[in-house]
Amino acid sequence: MLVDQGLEIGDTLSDGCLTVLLVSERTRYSLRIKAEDLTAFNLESGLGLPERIGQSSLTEARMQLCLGPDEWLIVTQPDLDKGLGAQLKRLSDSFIFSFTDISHRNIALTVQGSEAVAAINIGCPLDLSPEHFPVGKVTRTVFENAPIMLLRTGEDVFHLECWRSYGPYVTGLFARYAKDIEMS
Amino acid sequence: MTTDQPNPYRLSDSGTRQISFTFDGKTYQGREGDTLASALLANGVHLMGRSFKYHRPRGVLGSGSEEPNALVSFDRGAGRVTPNVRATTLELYDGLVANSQNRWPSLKRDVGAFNNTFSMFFPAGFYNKTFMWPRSFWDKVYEPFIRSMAGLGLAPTKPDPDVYASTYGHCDTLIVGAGPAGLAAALAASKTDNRVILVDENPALGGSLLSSEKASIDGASITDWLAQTEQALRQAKNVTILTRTTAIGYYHDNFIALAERLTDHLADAEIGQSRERLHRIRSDKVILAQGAIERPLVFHGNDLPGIMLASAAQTFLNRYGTAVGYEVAVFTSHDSAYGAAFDLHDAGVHVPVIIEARTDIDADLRDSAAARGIEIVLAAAVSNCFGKWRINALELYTPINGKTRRIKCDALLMCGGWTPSLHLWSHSKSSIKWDDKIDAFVPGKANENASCVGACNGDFGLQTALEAGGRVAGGEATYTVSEVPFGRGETFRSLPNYKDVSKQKAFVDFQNDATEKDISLAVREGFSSIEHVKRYTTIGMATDQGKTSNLNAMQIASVAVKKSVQEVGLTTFRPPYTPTTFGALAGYRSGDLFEVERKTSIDSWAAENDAVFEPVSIWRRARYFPNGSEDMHAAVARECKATRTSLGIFDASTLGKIEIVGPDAAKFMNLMYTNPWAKLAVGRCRYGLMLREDGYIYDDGVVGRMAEDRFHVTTTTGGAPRVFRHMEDYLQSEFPELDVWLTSTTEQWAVIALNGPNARKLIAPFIDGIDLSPDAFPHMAVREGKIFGIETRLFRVSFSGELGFEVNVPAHYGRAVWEALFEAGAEYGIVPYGTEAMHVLRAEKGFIIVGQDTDGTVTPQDAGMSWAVSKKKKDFVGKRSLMRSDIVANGRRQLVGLLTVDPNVVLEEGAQIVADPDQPIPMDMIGHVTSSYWSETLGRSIAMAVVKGGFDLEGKTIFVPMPGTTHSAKVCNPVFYDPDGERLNVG
Amino acid sequence: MKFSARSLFANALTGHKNWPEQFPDKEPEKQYDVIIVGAGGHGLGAAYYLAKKYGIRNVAVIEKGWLGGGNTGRNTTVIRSNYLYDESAAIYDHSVDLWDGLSQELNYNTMFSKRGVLMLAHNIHDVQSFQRHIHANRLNGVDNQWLSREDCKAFLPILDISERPHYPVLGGALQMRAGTARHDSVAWGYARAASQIGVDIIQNCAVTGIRRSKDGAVTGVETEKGFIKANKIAVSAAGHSAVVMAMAGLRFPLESYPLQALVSEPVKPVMPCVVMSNAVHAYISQSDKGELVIGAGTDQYTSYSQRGALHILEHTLMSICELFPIFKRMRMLRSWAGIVDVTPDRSPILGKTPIEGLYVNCGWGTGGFKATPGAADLLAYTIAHDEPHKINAPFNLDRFTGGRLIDEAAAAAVAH
Amino acid sequence: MFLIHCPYCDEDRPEIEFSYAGEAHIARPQNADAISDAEWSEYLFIRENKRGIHCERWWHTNGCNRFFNAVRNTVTDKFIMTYEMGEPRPTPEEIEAARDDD
Repeated sequence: MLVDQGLEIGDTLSDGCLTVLLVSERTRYSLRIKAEDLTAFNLESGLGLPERIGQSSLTEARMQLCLGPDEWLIVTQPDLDKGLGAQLKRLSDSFIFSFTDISHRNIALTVQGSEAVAAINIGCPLDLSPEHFPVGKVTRTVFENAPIMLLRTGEDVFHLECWRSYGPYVTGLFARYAKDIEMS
Repeated sequence: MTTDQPNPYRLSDSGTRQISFTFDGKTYQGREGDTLASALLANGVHLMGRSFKYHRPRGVLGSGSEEPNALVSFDRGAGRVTPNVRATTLELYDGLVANSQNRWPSLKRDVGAFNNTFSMFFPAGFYNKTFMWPRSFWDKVYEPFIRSMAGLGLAPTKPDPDVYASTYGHCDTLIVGAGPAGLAAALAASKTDNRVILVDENPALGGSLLSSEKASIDGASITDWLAQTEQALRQAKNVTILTRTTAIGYYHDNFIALAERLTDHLADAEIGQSRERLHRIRSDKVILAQGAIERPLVFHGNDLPGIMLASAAQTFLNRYGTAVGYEVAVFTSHDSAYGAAFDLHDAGVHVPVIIEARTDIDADLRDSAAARGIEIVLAAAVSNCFGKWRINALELYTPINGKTRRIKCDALLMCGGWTPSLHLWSHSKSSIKWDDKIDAFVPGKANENASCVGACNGDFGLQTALEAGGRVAGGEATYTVSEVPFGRGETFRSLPNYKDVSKQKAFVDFQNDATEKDISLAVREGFSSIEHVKRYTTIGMATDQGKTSNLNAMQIASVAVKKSVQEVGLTTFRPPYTPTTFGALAGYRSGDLFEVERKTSIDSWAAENDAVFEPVSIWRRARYFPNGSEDMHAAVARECKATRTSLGIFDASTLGKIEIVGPDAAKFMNLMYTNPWAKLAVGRCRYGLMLREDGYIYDDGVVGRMAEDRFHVTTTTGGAPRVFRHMEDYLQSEFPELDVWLTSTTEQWAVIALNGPNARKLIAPFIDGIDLSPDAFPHMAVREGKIFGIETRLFRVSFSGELGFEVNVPAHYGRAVWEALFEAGAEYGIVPYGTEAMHVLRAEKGFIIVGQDTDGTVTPQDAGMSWAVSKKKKDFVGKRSLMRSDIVANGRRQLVGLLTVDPNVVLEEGAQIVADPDQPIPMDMIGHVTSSYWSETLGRSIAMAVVKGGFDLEGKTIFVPMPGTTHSAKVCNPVFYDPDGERLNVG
Repeated sequence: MKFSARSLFANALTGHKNWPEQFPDKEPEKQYDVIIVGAGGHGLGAAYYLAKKYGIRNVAVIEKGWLGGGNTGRNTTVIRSNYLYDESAAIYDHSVDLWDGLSQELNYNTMFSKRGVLMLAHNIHDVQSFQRHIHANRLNGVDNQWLSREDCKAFLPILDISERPHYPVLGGALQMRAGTARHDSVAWGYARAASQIGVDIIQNCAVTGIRRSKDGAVTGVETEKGFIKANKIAVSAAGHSAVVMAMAGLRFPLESYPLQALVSEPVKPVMPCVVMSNAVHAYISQSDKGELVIGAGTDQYTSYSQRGALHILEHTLMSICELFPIFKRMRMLRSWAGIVDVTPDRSPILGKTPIEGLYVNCGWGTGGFKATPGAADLLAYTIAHDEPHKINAPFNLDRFTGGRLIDEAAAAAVAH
Repeated sequence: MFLIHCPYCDEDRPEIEFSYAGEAHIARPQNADAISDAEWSEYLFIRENKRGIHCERWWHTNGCNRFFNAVRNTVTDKFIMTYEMGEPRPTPEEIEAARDDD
């Protein structure tokens, strides 16, 4: 998917302690709805959007991520989860909300391994200890000069998204860190 | 006494490997674990450098990062030379190469030392008083001379091949300093569930413990206790230990910067291995256990090599097994120096005398000295020192009887008391207060969640430090300690000497050669603030930032200005604690990682097709596509011609895009843009003009209405982030009642612009679901459908004046669609064009580029775009400002076209315009050229300009004075080509 | 005592014991003709010119802390005048004219070094913008020339002109008459010269209020050392200008931001000129002591704390390392922050205020040092004549109402 | 680098995620056409620039994307409180009660 960005990662960067993989194609919708309409929206749609900023609901087919007081990112596996777009379109008859297809705007990386936290912390100023950033937590933040979205899916596993043109920069930073691990 | 054969001053063989190193071209032997300073001292070498101003010979003063004198150039190959490295912290490795500095041609024969001979003419601040006449000499003689004398070490000459690292970290407790207080704090904290980071600038944990052999803790020797402690801490999962790491600065909200040195101590530091790492740590609580620094005594001749702090000699002895001499005298006003004297004596060094400035000392000390046969002279001072490259004798002076006595020695230790290290504490804006008991400042009120413990809190002694450390970290630690009592001292603001003060050279700041006299002179000349004294004398401004000098200076100044030390105060502590490598502060962010370079999904095709690129904000864009050896001019002419006559293809993906969705979308658009939006039909586009609230043009772009409640907005490439912010700001702060949401979609879409009479023909076969006929799909319309089976938003718009389409496809398909179109376009001679041709094509049509033809001071009226400003709307951002008196006044600069009288002259962009070319300088400039190109289409040059009252000048001639020539040009309408827009329908 | 090589020599022979005070610290009199609030270079200079050029000697300069301790002593000492607009070029060039010869005028070596200021162009927009400046400067009689990439390298051999993706050097604008001066010496020199002709300098005396008569005119200042009467008060308080103006009931279009700077350890001469890169927000020169003097960008928020954030310095140093890879191993010795007062158009306000007898000189943002002699001279003129000189007349407060801004920053704005 | 409490995220977050957005509680005139140039320029340009307690806006740019208000002491740089956009300026008593700096 990212041939155009000169990115063909998918290989382990360093000896198992840090793996950075490009996530295959996903469908993404940015969904915006006022907080006061959420309960009714959830009831009607059955989507079960998480209610607080930073919360997520995760299944293999779909991630629903609450990024702002009125903002959700829904990321789906296109072959497992079809029809969301159509469903949202239908819902727009009964609710005032916004959804925009941003499938191609972002790319996603899976960052995993015992060095995953350290690798992300080279450029991300958040405290990623499990107490402060438990599994399931999601937020937009920064990775040095790149705005990113970070979701913890496991103790040592993160799902990181950024705008596609930031991909080489983000992976470039990981590659430098991997080299540090190798050489030390 | 046995000594190491190659190291005549090595008293105990530490058992480590013998290694060799080179200093000033001469090879010496040292031992693993040495610093350069300890190794040189073990070889009997004291002369290590020259001072800054007078080029006086200098040896070590201290034994750590406080060192002002022994600065060397550390050389590990091309581009890897570090100037001004303290020999006392430079860890020795096999093959290390270092050189002395600030001397020419050699350390012993230094031409610059004539400054010392004439030092009486160069007191502090001398440069203010001279070098003024003759006036012409300043630029040509004096200033170049002063500049040539600058600097200590040599400047680097080659790029540094090393790389650096950077990271963020978090903890509950950050402990700075791994001396007894820091270690005890870490031990206590390790037993909690806190995350602890313990940092120390030294390679080993222990701090002052490494220099105090004789003590014991809980029955264990210092060595054993340290080993146990380190093991316990390393086993604790919640403790991270960072050695060779300096806490350099304390910033807002407990944010601490640490610089970790990773490879300087390695004999084989590979290039590619990070040399240093910047840690940016946020800690809930900070414990500062940075210890204290011993103060020198200020007496005549106190800077000769061989004269050093007593604690330094003790450290060289106990930690490195090195004697700083075999005939070591001591001059002190504090008990702590006695421990150093006794350690040296007990190791076999002869201590001929302890010169005590005080009139009395404790009986214990007297007895201990007597037991060792060391003479103590009370109420005495050193009045002179002898020796050229190293002290060989001192002159003892007893003011009570006025007698002097010459005593041979090969080193002299001094101790004037101790200064708690308050640097980081003060960075945090926590207060300090004067403590009369120790004659030093100690911590006052904390401004952050931070504490000082141990010596840096003014609490001296091993047991005190250990227990304070334990307590501050929440433990109730008690320690059983056997130690030499730290004792107490007295501060002498001036030491007795029979010489007139003007004949003395008593150094306060060693590196900068600032003396007691300089402070007196500063005060005499009216520099009464301590900050003035610092700036006038340069005390505290050397590379050690006054670690050993500031307190002495302040006390001397307090006498001179007749104020208390509290009133005089201290100069501000400024980060970093010790000099910090630029590369470390840059961290990973160099080369490719210095800045993001954004590329579109079509960029790789452009690269493969020999595009020449230009940076536009942080995007890389194709500027033109030369054929073979074509230059830019030829390429652009060809690209323009092909577009006008047949078909050009252009990557417009970098344009910012924002999806504006919600029932109030049109209302919101009405507020953000000058144009009216309510009546724009679904499927139609409009050029949008955005102002700042001050009425000046901020951005522009084509907007398509995709649905009643959905707009597809485009922005300029560089403007996308600020337009998004501008919109969010107004939406959230001023118009929160609107039901509308913004989503950035810049990178969702790849945008392929097709321009030229054959544009429709090209796409027609590949489009599904869109009627492309001119009636069904007029200019300024947008449709959704498919191209090559891929979903597209197809805009019929034109930035060239030709029939134009912008194919938006999801970014992933950008290159594939581009390639397919390019291939199919072969039949029309399709030509890819870059930003340069795009600029020419739009200029031929008089379309503005925001940021080029406007500059943040141009209103829509000025730009001739009143047509884009709704007269009916009650409100939009910037509306009121357009009515301001100076905005509606006559004589504003207005955007016009220019046609040079000589059609072959292409004006320079930025060239200034005058009405009268014959006027003298300064000329009255009435405008400037904003855009200027050769138009292949028109066979002549064209230009756009902003000109004072320009709209009224149409047909008039203006002038552009250039060096050596003046161009004349006629003012015209800026639409140079196809003013009626007929080309939009050709094809 | 006149300063000269001769007096230095004579004093050396007497152990430098006979130098008089350069600027005695005075206790305030009850009344002055003019009070200047703020003893930085601008305020001290204005007092000097008032006394010297206009014969108004009953003048006090009142300073909250120690003289020269604000932005005068905290800046990176860059002096240049190659500004775009006629008004700016005139005011800064007037200053450069005064810099030339200031040492002799004051009998105090301010070490003005015309080493040249080279502003680097990193993209086509920079090139266009610099060309515009150069052409405007040429027709205004202000020295500024375009250097090609290769010319830049020839002028500054250590410059890296390789074709790197980020911020390549496409050329530069060079003002040869520009350079640096010794910041402290400027304040001290003006203080000494002003003192010698009767000006009182009163340090450690914060102004706490401005008193006005019933008809609104100023009558004096309340200070920590009591009330001091004066019918003319000039405020030249840089970052604190808004605070002082508020004492007179005036609200100003000013915001105060932290601005950081740093120096490296001293090394032998390597950087013969000043280099500025607006695109990466960094500028660098080498002091006569050998330190690389580096200026950073402002922090994003307003503050009076004289303290900035680390990431601003990180950004500055990564830019310096990128522009000058040979400096990567150099070490930062000291960093600090000043408070800069910034107007909406980044140009100063220098002139009268709506209050009779109250004058203001503020809003110099990051450019105040270079303007020191010019601003001081024009402020003195304005006070003495109770009307602005034609050079500072455009820099009035009214421009914000009508909209005739002098927006140097906007003119350099990056877009498209 | 400040640690800023985002009232929407209800978390302390590092300053580099935020953008400063100027003084808070400056109302955009509703009757812009009716007011004088001077009054309009007051809205555009005049700022408190307060030395001390300052109400200001921040944007959690790389976070929840919300603008919000903060009270900060510009002398100590300490944040005293943050609150959501649209909430009124806290009273001096509320600010005093929330202060823990001096």
